[in-house]
Amino acid sequence: MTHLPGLLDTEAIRKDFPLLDRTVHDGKKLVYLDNAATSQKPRQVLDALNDYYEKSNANVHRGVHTLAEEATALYEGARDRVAAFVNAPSRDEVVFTKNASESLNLVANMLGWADEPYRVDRDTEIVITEMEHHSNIVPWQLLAQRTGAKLKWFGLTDEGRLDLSRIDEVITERTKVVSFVLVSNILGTVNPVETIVRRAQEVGALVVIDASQAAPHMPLDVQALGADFVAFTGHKMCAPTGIGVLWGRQELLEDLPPFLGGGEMIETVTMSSSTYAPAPHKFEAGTPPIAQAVGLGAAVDYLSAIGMDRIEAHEHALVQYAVDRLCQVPDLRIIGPVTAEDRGAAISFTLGDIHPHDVGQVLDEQGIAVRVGHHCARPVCLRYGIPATTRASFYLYSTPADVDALVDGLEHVRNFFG
Amino acid sequence: MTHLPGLLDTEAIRKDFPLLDRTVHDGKKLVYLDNAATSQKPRQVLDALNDYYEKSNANVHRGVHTLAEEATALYEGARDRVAAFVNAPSRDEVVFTKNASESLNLVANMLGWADEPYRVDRDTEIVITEMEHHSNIVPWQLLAQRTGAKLKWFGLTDEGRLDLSRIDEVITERTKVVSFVLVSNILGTVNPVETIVRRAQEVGALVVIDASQAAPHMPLDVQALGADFVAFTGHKMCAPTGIGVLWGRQELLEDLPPFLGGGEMIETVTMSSSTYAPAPHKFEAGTPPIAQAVGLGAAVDYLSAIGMDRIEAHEHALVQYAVDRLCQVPDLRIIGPVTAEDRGAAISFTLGDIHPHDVGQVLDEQGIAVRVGHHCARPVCLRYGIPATTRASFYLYSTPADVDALVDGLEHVRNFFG
Amino acid sequence: MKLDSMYQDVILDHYKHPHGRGLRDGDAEVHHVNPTCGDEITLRVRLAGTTIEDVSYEGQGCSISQASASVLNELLVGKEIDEARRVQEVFLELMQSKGKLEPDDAMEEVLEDAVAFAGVSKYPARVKCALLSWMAWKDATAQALSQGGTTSTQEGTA
Amino acid sequence: MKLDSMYQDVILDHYKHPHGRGLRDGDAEVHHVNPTCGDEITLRVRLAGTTIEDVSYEGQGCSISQASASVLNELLVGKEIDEARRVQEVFLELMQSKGKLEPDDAMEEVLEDAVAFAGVSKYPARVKCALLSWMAWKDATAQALSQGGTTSTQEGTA
Ligand SMILES: Cc1ncc(COP(=O)(O)O)c(C=O)c1O
Ligand SMILES: Cc1ncc(COP(=O)(O)O)c(C=O)c1O
Repeated sequence: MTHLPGLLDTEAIRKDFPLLDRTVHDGKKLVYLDNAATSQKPRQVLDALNDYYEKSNANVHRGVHTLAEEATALYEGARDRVAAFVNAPSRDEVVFTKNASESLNLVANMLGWADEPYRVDRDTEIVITEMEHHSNIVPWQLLAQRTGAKLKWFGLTDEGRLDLSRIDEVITERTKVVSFVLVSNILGTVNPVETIVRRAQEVGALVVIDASQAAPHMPLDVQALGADFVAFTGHKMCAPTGIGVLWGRQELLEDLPPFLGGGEMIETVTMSSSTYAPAPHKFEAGTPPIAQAVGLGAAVDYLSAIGMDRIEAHEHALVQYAVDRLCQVPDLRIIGPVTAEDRGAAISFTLGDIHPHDVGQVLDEQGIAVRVGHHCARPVCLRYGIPATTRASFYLYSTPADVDALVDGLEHVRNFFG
Repeated sequence: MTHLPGLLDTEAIRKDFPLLDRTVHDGKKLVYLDNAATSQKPRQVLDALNDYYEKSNANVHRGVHTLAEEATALYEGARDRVAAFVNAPSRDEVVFTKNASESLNLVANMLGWADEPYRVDRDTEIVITEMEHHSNIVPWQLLAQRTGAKLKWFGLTDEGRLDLSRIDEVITERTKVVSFVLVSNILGTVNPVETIVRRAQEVGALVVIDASQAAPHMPLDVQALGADFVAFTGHKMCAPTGIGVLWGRQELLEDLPPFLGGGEMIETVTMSSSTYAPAPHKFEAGTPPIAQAVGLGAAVDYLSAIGMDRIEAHEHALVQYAVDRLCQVPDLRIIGPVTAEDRGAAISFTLGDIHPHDVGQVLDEQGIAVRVGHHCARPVCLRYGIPATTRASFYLYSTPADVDALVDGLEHVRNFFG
Repeated sequence: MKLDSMYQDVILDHYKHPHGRGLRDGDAEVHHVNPTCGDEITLRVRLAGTTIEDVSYEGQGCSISQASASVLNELLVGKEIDEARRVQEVFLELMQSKGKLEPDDAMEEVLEDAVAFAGVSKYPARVKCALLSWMAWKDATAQALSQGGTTSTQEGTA
Repeated sequence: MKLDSMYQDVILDHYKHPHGRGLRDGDAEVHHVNPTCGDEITLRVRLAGTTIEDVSYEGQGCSISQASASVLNELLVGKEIDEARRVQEVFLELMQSKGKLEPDDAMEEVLEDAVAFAGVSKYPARVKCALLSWMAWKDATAQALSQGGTTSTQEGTA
């Protein structure tokens, strides 16, 4: 066993995750390296779900009966936990959505329907980057198409970093909103928030941060980020599918118009007009993902008990080790920073001219689960002139042995197609 | 024990629902009569969720590894099940959303952004009814505000039915869309679909049906309904929270523009423009509610195994019994049809001038869970000049003994405030 | 019986025989709604200098919200605004205590009949009912003071 | 080893030594994309009356999609359109069989090297790879016929 400084006690942690015991293909031990796509769930989260459904399940907010009060307390309690997890100044700034994609679409739609000074229209510009996940590209393309606003973006350097050399020309007085990813899901790059936020604030643009690959892996402090909105998604951070988060600054959530209309989000309704509840409820139309929020609350408790700083250190050590070992695999080219500095736990690479699909298939046969394709970030593949990548991504339960298995597996791939 | 013809074997069924064993307030047996708000979940559905998370959890659609293939097969298998459950001509007509509210907002937004002949704009009219749930009012109010279209609605008769006497004046050549509830969540009324659909088709208007209170309780056949879109929600039909369904006619789903943008819903993306995947994926941006869809599939299996026609008969018998018994409670006034014909399993009422909040509180103390308030259908309360109602609503596990407990409980309420 | 801790006789009394109900002349009028249940109140405040001369109200609601408005009228009419504000703050504190605050003599002296609402604080869904009229009063008083006496209507949330 | 059922030698051979690769003159051109993995193919069909004179192609993709295009070229060039369509249908049937169809002699006669793809049909995520060029060919042929020979580009989905 390889020992690296900073590693967590993965032997203990892995016991919490029932799925990690699984075998595939006739008894091969599963090596799960697809954490950037979704994480596995600890027993503690599954217990919280079962407890909710077996003991307290009811619709929230509108009942005086015991179950309804319990369900409401659990749901709103999850909001408190998430608010604390990201150091939100107020719990009312935490909006529950169905995933990060909805969170980002929510912001784009709010800004499209907003009054001045927020309104995005044909005289304004939207800025994103070339390393965004499709979920932080398409909503802005749609907004641009529908409002006539201009969509601009930061390109990438050969090293897999944002090219901010012309930042003052990209973000200008016409820029209404700048939306960018904190940690890239394909390149692994951690972006320089401060530089971008400073320039955006200079011109009075709103800042949206896609923290989908950050919230699971490092301490997240929305106040320290200085952004106006931060989006992330539950399923990548030990929580159930079906829940996402949008954090937004209180006065913005108060000023901006609603997105989806329906039950829960209203103050009073007549046939001809309605008034809306205060945030966060204004943005939570219909029966919310109650059990999923409860699960997210349990996930946040689980992660916090271990410590986000320790999880970050664990992954940092592992990425360092993985980058070093992968660099020794013949014909392997890392797409993204070839260092562990300012780098998250997802490592994309190509292997000679063996197509990632083939790489993934042969690895799978050995029990190693990696993701292959464009990882919902096709512009990055275009930028680096490749059709796709193979991506290995780690989490708190990943081990040096997982990295070793991957490296051995790649050797096998090379032989297979050699 | 009261025996009524047509009842299900509730003794056996109730064993499937762990929560129904619960007691409240120091050992009082729970009498759960809040099924129109949300249903309880059978063991079979919880097992499906746990199985998914413990054995096959992965992100869908983009992986070649074993878990990803299993998760995709489970998720898409749930789509097959739901398609069969509502007799959809094609599985590709089933879109998974987060709840019925999102489904309805999805339609409203598609029509707002659509090209002709579907486009809703200032020269067109939208028709709803006065008995809609807020989730089928507010999306259309927002659409009307944003496009300049005119919002019209059918009023209600004193008996709690739709007033269709002026149907030709309400639905006209200018009408682009007619959206109405199949079964009212507050009045219990089952609406005459055929009459409305015939008139809508005459003028070429699209028909949207809110089947949130129908799908859990009766056989649903989207082809027989003759509608263009049908929306419903998982949590009211034994499935988890966090999942809803929009069924739509294939050619409409093909022609209409997307709503949320992001991962999963694209065909190909460049920085400046994108093309979209065919339906249903076009409307499923981001990581979908995977586990919740699997749970919905299990719920649909569970309900189908019992038989939707038998569930309908069970509830019909129970509602008949409940209406009869409630009519004998002094000062009790049913808001909605005072008959079991064309009537769902939700019964709203007032009790003298005791406020529903107080009714609900005193019932809760006896273990009886009912809902009180405007039930997200405030215009109905305004229409009948009442601030709120108390609502008891039944499901496949409800029994005549539950009705008896309610009637006894109401007697206690009258004494308490007498 | 636990229910008795919420429905104290004092509360039921106020509910059945409300004090000062009905709308009379005022310096400011507000309309507040509890969106979760539809309870509504229209409330007017009339000031004479810094003294509360009248609080008149009309509304729809449960026993808790009705009784609470009645107690408010009884407690605040005739008081100086500053003193009334202190009463309102103590009442708010009690209601937000989740049943964990045992009113002591000092609190009882300030709140009089309103201490009877201590039991309601255990029921989160009902706390808003108890607070509806108090939030409306606070809002109306602020308006009466800032507008120097003009009557206005506004929607707000309890 | 199970993997060998997918990566048959025939397939790896075609992958390493593709037949007819490269774009040549054609009556119609299509561009198809597999959105789940980004595989792409540009494919041209040249007809001589009802005979397929050439199928030329260029693209990016995995061994399965590349080998499949090579096999297609080998199998269909020189065939009558109707016969080629029959081959395409049999191939589609095989690929959608989820590994449950054991190719018999009759099928082998029709599909020749293409029977080697039987193993791929067990892997749902890869079926689309194998079908990409075949769908493109079907589309291009339809266009070549309907347009009576004008060249065009269009986006489609495999
Ligand atoms: C008739 C009706 N329509 C729509 C809805 C909205 O469903 P959901 O809250 O799951 O979006 C409900 C339930 O709350 C309902 O009863
Ligand atoms: C960087 C990034 N942004 C956004 C998303 C979208 O998250 P979701 O699919 O949960 O909406 C993902 C994950 O897929 C991601 O990695």
